[in-house]
Amino acid sequence: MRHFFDVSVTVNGTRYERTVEPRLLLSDFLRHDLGLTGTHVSCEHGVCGSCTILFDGQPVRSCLMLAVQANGHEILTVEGLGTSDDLHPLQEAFWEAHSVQCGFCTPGILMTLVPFLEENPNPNEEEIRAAISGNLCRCTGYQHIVDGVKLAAKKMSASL
Amino acid sequence: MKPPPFEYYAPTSVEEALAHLSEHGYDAKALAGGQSLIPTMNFRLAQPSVLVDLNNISELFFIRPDENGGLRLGAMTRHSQVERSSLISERAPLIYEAMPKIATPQIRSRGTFGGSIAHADPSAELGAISIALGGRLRLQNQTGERWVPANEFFIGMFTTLIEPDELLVEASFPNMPPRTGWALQEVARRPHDFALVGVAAVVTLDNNNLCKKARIVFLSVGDGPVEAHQAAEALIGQTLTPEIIHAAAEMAATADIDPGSDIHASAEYRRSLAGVLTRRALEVAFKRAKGSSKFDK
Amino acid sequence: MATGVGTQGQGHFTSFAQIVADQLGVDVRDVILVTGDTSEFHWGTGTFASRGAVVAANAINASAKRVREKILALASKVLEAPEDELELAEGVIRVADIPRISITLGELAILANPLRGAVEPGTEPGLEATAYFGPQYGAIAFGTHAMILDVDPQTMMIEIKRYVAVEDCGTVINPLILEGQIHGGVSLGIGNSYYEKLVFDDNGQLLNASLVDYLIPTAAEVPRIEVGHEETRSPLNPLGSKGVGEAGAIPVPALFAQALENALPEYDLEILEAPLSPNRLFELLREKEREL
Amino acid sequence: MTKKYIGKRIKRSEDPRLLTGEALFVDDVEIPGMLHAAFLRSDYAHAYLKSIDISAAQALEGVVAVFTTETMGDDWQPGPPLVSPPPTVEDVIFHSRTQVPLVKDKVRHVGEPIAIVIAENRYIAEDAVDDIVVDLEPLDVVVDIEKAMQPDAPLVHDDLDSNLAAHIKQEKGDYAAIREAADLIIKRRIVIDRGAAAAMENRGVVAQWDAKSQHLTVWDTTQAPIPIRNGLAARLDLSEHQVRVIAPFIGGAFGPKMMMFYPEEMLIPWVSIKLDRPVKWIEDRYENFYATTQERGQVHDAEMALTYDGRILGVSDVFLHDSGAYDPYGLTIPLNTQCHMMGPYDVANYYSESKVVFTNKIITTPVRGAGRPQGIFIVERLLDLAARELGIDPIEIRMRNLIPPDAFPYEHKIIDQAFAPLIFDSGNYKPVLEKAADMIGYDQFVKDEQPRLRAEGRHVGIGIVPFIETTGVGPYEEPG
Repeated sequence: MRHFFDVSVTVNGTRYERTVEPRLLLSDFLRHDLGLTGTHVSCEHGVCGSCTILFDGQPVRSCLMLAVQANGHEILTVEGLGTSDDLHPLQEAFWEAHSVQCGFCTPGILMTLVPFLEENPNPNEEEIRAAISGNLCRCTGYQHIVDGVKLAAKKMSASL
Repeated sequence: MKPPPFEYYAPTSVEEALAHLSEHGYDAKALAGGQSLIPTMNFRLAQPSVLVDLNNISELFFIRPDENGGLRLGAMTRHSQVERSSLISERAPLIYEAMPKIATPQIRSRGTFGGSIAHADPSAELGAISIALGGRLRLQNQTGERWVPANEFFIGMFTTLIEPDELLVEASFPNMPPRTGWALQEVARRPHDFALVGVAAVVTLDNNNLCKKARIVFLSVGDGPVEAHQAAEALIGQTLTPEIIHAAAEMAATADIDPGSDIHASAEYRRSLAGVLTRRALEVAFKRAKGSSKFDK
Repeated sequence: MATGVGTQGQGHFTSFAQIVADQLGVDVRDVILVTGDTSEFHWGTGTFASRGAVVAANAINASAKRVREKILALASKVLEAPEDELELAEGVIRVADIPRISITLGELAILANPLRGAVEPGTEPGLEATAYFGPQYGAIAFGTHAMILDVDPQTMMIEIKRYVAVEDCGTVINPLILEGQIHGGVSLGIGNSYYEKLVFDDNGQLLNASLVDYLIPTAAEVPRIEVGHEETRSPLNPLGSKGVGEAGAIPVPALFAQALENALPEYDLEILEAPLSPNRLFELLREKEREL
Repeated sequence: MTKKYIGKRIKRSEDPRLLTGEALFVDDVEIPGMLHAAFLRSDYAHAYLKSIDISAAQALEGVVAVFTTETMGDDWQPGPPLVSPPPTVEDVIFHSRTQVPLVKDKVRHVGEPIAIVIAENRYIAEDAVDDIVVDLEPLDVVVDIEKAMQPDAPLVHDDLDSNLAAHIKQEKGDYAAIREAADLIIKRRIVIDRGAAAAMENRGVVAQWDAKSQHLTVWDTTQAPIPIRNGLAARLDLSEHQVRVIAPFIGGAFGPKMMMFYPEEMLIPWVSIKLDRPVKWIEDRYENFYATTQERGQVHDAEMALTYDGRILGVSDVFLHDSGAYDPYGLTIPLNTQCHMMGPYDVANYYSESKVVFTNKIITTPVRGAGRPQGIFIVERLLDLAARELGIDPIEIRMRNLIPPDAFPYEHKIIDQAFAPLIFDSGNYKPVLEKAADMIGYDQFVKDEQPRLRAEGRHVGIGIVPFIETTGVGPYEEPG
């Protein structure tokens, strides 16, 4: 017997109301129920960081949360960060620094870094590496990502 | 990797949560941060038929000083709150120091202090630290509550004294006496991995720099946190010279623990690490105890 | 531009566009690549064995060259000027000495449309061409990597302090993308040296089938990689390129073993396996201690 | 041609879409009415399949279909070989045994698919998988490649005399003769273990059959869309024009997404036609460890013959290569290993013998490096040990053996993975090695820094390794 719950959640400023089974993972809800496929799913056991989103401003693994738990909360996904015509400064910096190869881990890394850079506007290399140590990337060896974060920090502090 | 179906309740008070637990007994699981439970369910290794979600119970989220200079933490306090708390850094620096070693930033956003302790993973830092600091845990059911010392709480792999109708609601830590030093030493493959071996040490010196009190607690060497009683006893009344520390570390590694083997480390390697890390932890703790004026009255 | 290879993050949308943009004198952002769609292209095997920069890139270069020839032939007729007096830049064909006599590529493309009677016997409609490239044999790239590491023989924990990679993969199309390829390869190589081993038990069960137990290096384990270049062109293809896709991963386990032996001369170690876990290092050191 | 762009650090045109989540990956494909697949996979590595009961799974609400080998009927066929054995080398043994869509009589590795469930969503499909009752009779298991070659080893493929999948010998010069003349022989057993490619994106296939237009569209995380189209057309009895394969943005591949056909890659389109519904299967991480190909497992008995002054006279090596349960990818990996075992060195005498071995493990196919790291590991390890034995500096012994710039094109007289002759087209190796030594500060480190750090009790070490990479290999025959 399947029972369902009503969920009302604000994602990227838009309010969504849906009915979900309690076991539906938040990652699947965002991707398949709301069509926000920018959040990627890779391990579904909380290690790789691909599905990182901001939940009430905090970076979380959306594969380790239930959609029903998002009821009444605010979520930011990569789609809410910037568009290809109007990139967020962090996205701009990632573009310039060649921080992207296949791009699969990228949204999760961006969402991890947004609150990190707010808290640490001028991070050093070690802090950056620690901040993204919960995000696996198989293409870049991380170096250009670290460079992108440094560049973003510079851009963002210059624009203040 | 999708969880099996379950019934779901999201109570807003401890009382309500306890009613659900009492009704469903062994079929129910309390859902705290979910950072261990949900992956286990995604692998379908755990298939609870009822989940009681604690995330809407606001009374379980707090970090408070207590009147004796100690600390009280609500069970649902998130790791990310703990790692940013000045009260924690002041009154329980060992906990503060451990936080960055606990999983990844994203896990710490969601994972909870009580959830980690109640899950009783033998590799978890907070269980060992709670024992090292002489912490106590408050368990509540519909009929009342009980306080359990952390060193009596863990009874086996993923097993604690919590009864199916009970909830861990709070942890409390006593004031750290003057001339107390602490350290946490770990070896992990990658910084956020479960440690191959870890050890928390807390030592208190008297005015003559003799060791008055010592506690050494390991993680990842047994079914739960493992206290090195013999090694700790050997330190009492001693000046903590390198030789004494070395001997105690050897005793901890050989007499106090009986580690197992897995794909990451053999028992022999774990024993060797335990000796090395205990020595290093005691050295740091001793140095801090000698140098700590912060807690001197 | 359409190609038969698929793309998995190698930057083909850009590096291939660079080749076409140079051949046709257009902005690199105006070159749009379609890959991995069989309705757009019908022949090809795939992206493997570091073939992108060698096989696909040279096919693309050849087809762009033919399109350039078509452009110049048609423009010569339209502008009534000999081909060798025409210039092709910024999407416009000009007569070199009389720049006001010009036509844009877009306008020229319309004139190449067969519906408008542009086709004469022996010519083809449109400004398009298809080319294939198949080298006789492979191009051999070369490189040298160097590393400095620090090992704690009490805990067996190893930290790579410095990493240098010098590559000679012939003509470089995009150094930024090349460096990224090397960084990623080295990162996998570090995994293959010290972290990543699939462990099977005697029953054929995989004991570390999760990303908790199968250890992929994170940003905290992969060091900064300093990249140097030398360039020896391949005579086997017009661009002179060689591949680099797998290069980063190739020397790392051998390099790691050499550096680790060098760090522990007192043990006279022989590392004859890869990957080498700290647990195995512990066993090797214990064996040596017993021998000594 | 003006070189305005070639050779420049141009930022990538594809990045804005990837940075904003706008890029399409296979799992992003949503089609109304789409069904979802999950597989029952074997828990045993080696077992006879006695019976399957799918009735409970079929009865589950939301389940549309369950297929097994039996219900597939005549559509069940083993996959085509991807690469055939080399025709030009004498005495090659090659037993082609390709993977099957679903287990028929015998399971050959943990994770091999036994049944496929099609349901409204993946959650229900996984529930139904749990409801399938399967009776497997476990057999002795072949895990270790050396044990696999022992005469009494259980057989992965019952119709063969042994677990030998392939055997190929390649020779240059006369190693046996030069061995007699050598001043020093370094001989070691060297083992390289398995790893995973573990691309961040797992594999996935979406298939949509349009019965009215008799057209199949397949989105596939493949490195090789055109061969997949051709193979699907052949297998499903369609013309190539009736099949469109799209490999959209792929979240990393590193080799295993070149393997074809994976069972799922053939089954999902087949099911879509059978049910006349769009069907999606997205591999999860757990499946990725059990169903996506892996690499590197080899055991070498290697030796190097040298002169007192460190000149390599020859290299000889006999190795076992772990193929896993099947060998669809032919000899690509062992050939690459053979081609890299002389490294960048001028080696006149070479003997290499490779035995490819069936085991009850996941299939191996190239993973970034593809046999090359193993070859380089062998030659460099032997050379390091020789340098130590002879008291020659590690850089110096390498310098003495590098192929000189005037020797190109340099022919090795063996064949590469494409069966073409192994010819080193061009190169100037010394400046590259010198540059690396210079950049890392080799001399300064060894003279000053290392002794200073050692005095402080630190254990720091330096290494330097030159290597080659065979790239851009030539004309390839299409599979199937």
